[in-house]
Amino acid sequence: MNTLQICLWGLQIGAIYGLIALAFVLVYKATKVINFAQGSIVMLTIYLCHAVISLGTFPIWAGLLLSAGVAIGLGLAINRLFMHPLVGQPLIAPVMVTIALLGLIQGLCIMVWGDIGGCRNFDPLGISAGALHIGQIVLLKPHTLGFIVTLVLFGLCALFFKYAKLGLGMRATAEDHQVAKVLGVPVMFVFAAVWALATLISLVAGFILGSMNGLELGIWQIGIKAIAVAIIGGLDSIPGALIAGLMVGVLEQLAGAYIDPYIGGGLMDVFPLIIMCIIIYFRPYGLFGLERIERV
Amino acid sequence: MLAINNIEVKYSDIILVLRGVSLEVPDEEIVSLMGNNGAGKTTTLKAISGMLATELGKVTEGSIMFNGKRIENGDAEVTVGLGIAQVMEGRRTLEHLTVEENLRVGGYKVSGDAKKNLERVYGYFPRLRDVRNSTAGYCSGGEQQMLVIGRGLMARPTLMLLDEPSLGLAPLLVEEIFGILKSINQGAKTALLLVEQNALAALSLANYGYVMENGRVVLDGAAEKLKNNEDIKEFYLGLNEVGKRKSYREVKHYRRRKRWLG
Amino acid sequence: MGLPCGTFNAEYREDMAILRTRTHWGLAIAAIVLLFTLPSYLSNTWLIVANFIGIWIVAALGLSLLTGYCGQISLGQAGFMAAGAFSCAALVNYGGLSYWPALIVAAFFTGGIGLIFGIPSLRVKGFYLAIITLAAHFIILFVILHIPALQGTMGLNIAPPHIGSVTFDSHHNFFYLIMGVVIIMTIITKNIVRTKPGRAFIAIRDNDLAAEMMGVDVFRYKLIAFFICAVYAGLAGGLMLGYITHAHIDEYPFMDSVWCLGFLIVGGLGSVAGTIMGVVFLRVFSQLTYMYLAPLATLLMPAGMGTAGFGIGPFTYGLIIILFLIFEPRGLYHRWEIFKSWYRLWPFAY
Amino acid sequence: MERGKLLDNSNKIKLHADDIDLTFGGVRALMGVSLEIREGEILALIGPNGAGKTCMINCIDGFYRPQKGRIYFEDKEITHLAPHKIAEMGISRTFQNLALYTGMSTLENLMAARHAKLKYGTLKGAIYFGWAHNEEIEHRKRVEDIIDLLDLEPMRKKPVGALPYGQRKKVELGRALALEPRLLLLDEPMAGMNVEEKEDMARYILDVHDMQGTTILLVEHDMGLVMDIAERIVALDFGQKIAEGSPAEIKEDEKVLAAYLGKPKEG
Repeated sequence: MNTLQICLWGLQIGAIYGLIALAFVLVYKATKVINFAQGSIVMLTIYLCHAVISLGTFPIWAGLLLSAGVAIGLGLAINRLFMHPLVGQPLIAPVMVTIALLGLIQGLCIMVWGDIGGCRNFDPLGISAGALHIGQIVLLKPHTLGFIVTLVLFGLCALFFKYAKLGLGMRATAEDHQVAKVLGVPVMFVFAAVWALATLISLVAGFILGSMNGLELGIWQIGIKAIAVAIIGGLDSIPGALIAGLMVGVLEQLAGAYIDPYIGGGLMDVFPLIIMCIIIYFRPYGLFGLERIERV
Repeated sequence: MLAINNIEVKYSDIILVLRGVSLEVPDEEIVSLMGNNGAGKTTTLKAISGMLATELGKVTEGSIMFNGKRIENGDAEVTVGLGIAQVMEGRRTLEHLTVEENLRVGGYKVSGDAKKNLERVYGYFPRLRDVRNSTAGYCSGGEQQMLVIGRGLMARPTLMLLDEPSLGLAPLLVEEIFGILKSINQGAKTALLLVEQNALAALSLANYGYVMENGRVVLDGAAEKLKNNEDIKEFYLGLNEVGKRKSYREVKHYRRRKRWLG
Repeated sequence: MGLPCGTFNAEYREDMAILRTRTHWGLAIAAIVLLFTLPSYLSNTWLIVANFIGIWIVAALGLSLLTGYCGQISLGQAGFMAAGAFSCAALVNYGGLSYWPALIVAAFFTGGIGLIFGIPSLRVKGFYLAIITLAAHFIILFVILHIPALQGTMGLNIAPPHIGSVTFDSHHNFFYLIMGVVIIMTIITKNIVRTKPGRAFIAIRDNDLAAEMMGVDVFRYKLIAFFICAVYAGLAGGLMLGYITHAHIDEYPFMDSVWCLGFLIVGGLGSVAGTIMGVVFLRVFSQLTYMYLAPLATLLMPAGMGTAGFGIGPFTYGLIIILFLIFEPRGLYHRWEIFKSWYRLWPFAY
Repeated sequence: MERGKLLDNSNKIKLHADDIDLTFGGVRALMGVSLEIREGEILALIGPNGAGKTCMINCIDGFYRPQKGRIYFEDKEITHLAPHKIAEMGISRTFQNLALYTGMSTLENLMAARHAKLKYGTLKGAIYFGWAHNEEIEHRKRVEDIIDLLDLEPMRKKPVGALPYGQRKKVELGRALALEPRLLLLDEPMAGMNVEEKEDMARYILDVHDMQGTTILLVEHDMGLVMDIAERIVALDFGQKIAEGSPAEIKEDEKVLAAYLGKPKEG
């Protein structure tokens, strides 16, 4: 394998990390809640999508649309059931809730879809096995699709935040809850919208992950990497999430290709975390994050 | 237009901040609210705008009427829609948004032509037009103050609550901003409730003034009258005549011991 | 803290004691007697549950010092336990030490690892730090997996520990060992909490800037908290090794780190008694879930679908923690305090 | 103790801040401010909101690092020391917006402030019996003295999070005193208090000053109070020193009047 090929794959994988990190960053920016359950939410949305599609009596696009609706409903439900009751509590409470949600959702998935060691096929678009050959370089179809979708979604996000009224409201909320409220931005509605958007993005990411490798109950672990990516990017920076995602993807693939053979494999799983630890030590607010001034 | 009737405000159900405050803001007038740190001026404004809830505060007694509607313990988002805009203390711009985006957020509740609304604000603050595309956080203090006032104006309020607009600004800038406030009051027919430490500046602008201390209104009157009132000086500088008040040095030790025994 | 009616302290010495009245002493002794006769009432199943409770109490007490008292959220306690278990096993297998010295050395070795992951606390705060500890969990497991001597996926075995002719190879014997350790560690924790380091921890938790300006070397005490937390985890890991005579990374999944934090939430952050209550409550609950709820859930699931029996555990755990966070964020300990304050005034409950 | 005794060292310099410049967040908070606090005096620092009073205190106790200038405490430079080192040297403070350890009781708050004075380490604390126990009792006695001085007995074991505002302010003063400071920085100790509480607080401050000879730097908005209890006053405006002198002099100072009342406009 040549380095260019590895880098391209890294970019494609990294785009998915970036996409999940985007969901994570959106929630963090608007609500200041670090969503540890992000990985679990990706897993749940995609299992739900699988369940919806498996009903199988309607065309694929309807299935996807329905799953999107389910995902949005999930986001709204999380916000209403678990986040809303904690308004006014110290920040640690909702964050702890997301940590507990991580387990709860996993448990739920195991209960409903668990079959030990099993991996379900998931390929509603029929692209899992496909590959594009460009000269020497081989690009797998789901990965390529994921890359493109990610770029499109980031682009849409950028437009949404720049021009849409709700987008502007979200940015205002992200900056300062009090100011946003005093200017008439419906902060609680923004919270709900952000969760819905995050679960929707989770669904897209999960859909691509599923098309890559099928469904299995370890998918949630990608959330850990996404958190690392979000932190590297600076937690409150949307472009940071994308850049950090791509960067981590490439570095991880390179590490997998060139270091793993010497140490017996598995480095790819922790490499983003190691990068994160190093970066966070030297730049506590990530690569693109905003430093805050402390006052007494 | 605005009538506060004997309100009491508590934070977290225990800390009593306002103990029976009453004040009035008539249509199209400028009213100034003065007093020391911690006197309860900002809390009064928050009680009006409905921002108390974000700090676990609550109006527990009394009422706040705005154009005949009770608005105490209301939701800030709704209050804005009624036509009350609060400009918070400390030039709280949305730092990473541009000046124009800041203004657009200010007009969140207003439907209709945003362009025209923006132009109107730029009319009052020509300086903001020049920096419309720069990031708000990098603007100078004076521009930021203009920005937050302009942002409040975007909601097309009939009553603006201004919290210490002169804080930390150089005297010349204060004069400029107060000049603009005057023209807003006259041009847009907006009533202003102005919280200020800078008493003389505030009184030169306002028609009427209230002085607060320890969560109460202790003095009020027409601006002209207050300006010449010796008490104002005392509130701000403790320049009272000797012998009028007991010195803090003379408070005897037994004063507290007495309480201890009793 | 109050005392029963009519009891007063005449000296600071009395005022500062944990057990202040004869009733307190009586209750404490009775509790210990009850604890040590427990094995004769418990079935084997529940004895195993009790032993795991003991091990987790040790780990949770450490986490309580770091998270509950010092305010540094850690999501890596199970990782540190793994480090303790494997280093202890390695010391026994390759270092020629017997179990007991190995246990002590391993605990302090784990403390050292904790220090390494505590260093970022100099610059990183709050949830950022929590995420570093989360990374710590995975990095530790990764390292363990890649040290050939630790046998990777196979794991390491040791012989059951013994003192003289007593071998701790039965649930029954091990119960006494674990409870002995739990009592010692509880007393040590209580002592740390009520003295200088404990107050420094709370000061850092409640207001780190003020603490720094009131003379607490914040970074140093954060490191001490990380060290102590990891020592407890190492000890718990070593005990786990002694109990199941086997060290394997599958024994220390990431979710256990999460549940360890859950013990604190359910019990009440920043309380030693609460920590113990949290562990007992959740572990007993999970056993009951496993015994009664799981078969029920399996029965209710449509045939051929899912593995309700396996999923119900984490599901209910997560649910309980969330319910506590929403409805009783101060945890079981707070309930206990309310109960106690009612008792204290009896019969003059006005 | 009579005040006369303290006047002997009144020209000895306790703390000397020289030409302090502080910039943060793009704002020049302090511009070349120099300050001398004399041994055993009560010096008040006044000025309108945002004048840089709290910034000055933050510079002295090491929380902010001034970009320029040096600070000497008892002839030793402390400009670049860590805050906890400065606290150990004998400077303690109260905070404008209460910064108590809300999870601890009043007693524990005060004991926590004795941190630097307690000699035993973590291990001895963990064992407790013996060394730590005796030291705790000894220091408990000192803390009880402060509790007695400030009338904190009724709330000794109440968590401070549950105390009313005025009491918390008092506990904070107690915590600062528990450090046995030789220089006490008080940042608006009477903000938001009623007259009764202010009188009590003034009494406490004067008592501490008289009984222990503690040098005090006081930032306070209530001018009447400042004029009464301060021996010297320094006025700041826009990060610059605009006046310095006795209360009587400050009362008459044009610049101070202008800073507070604003320039009266014609008409």
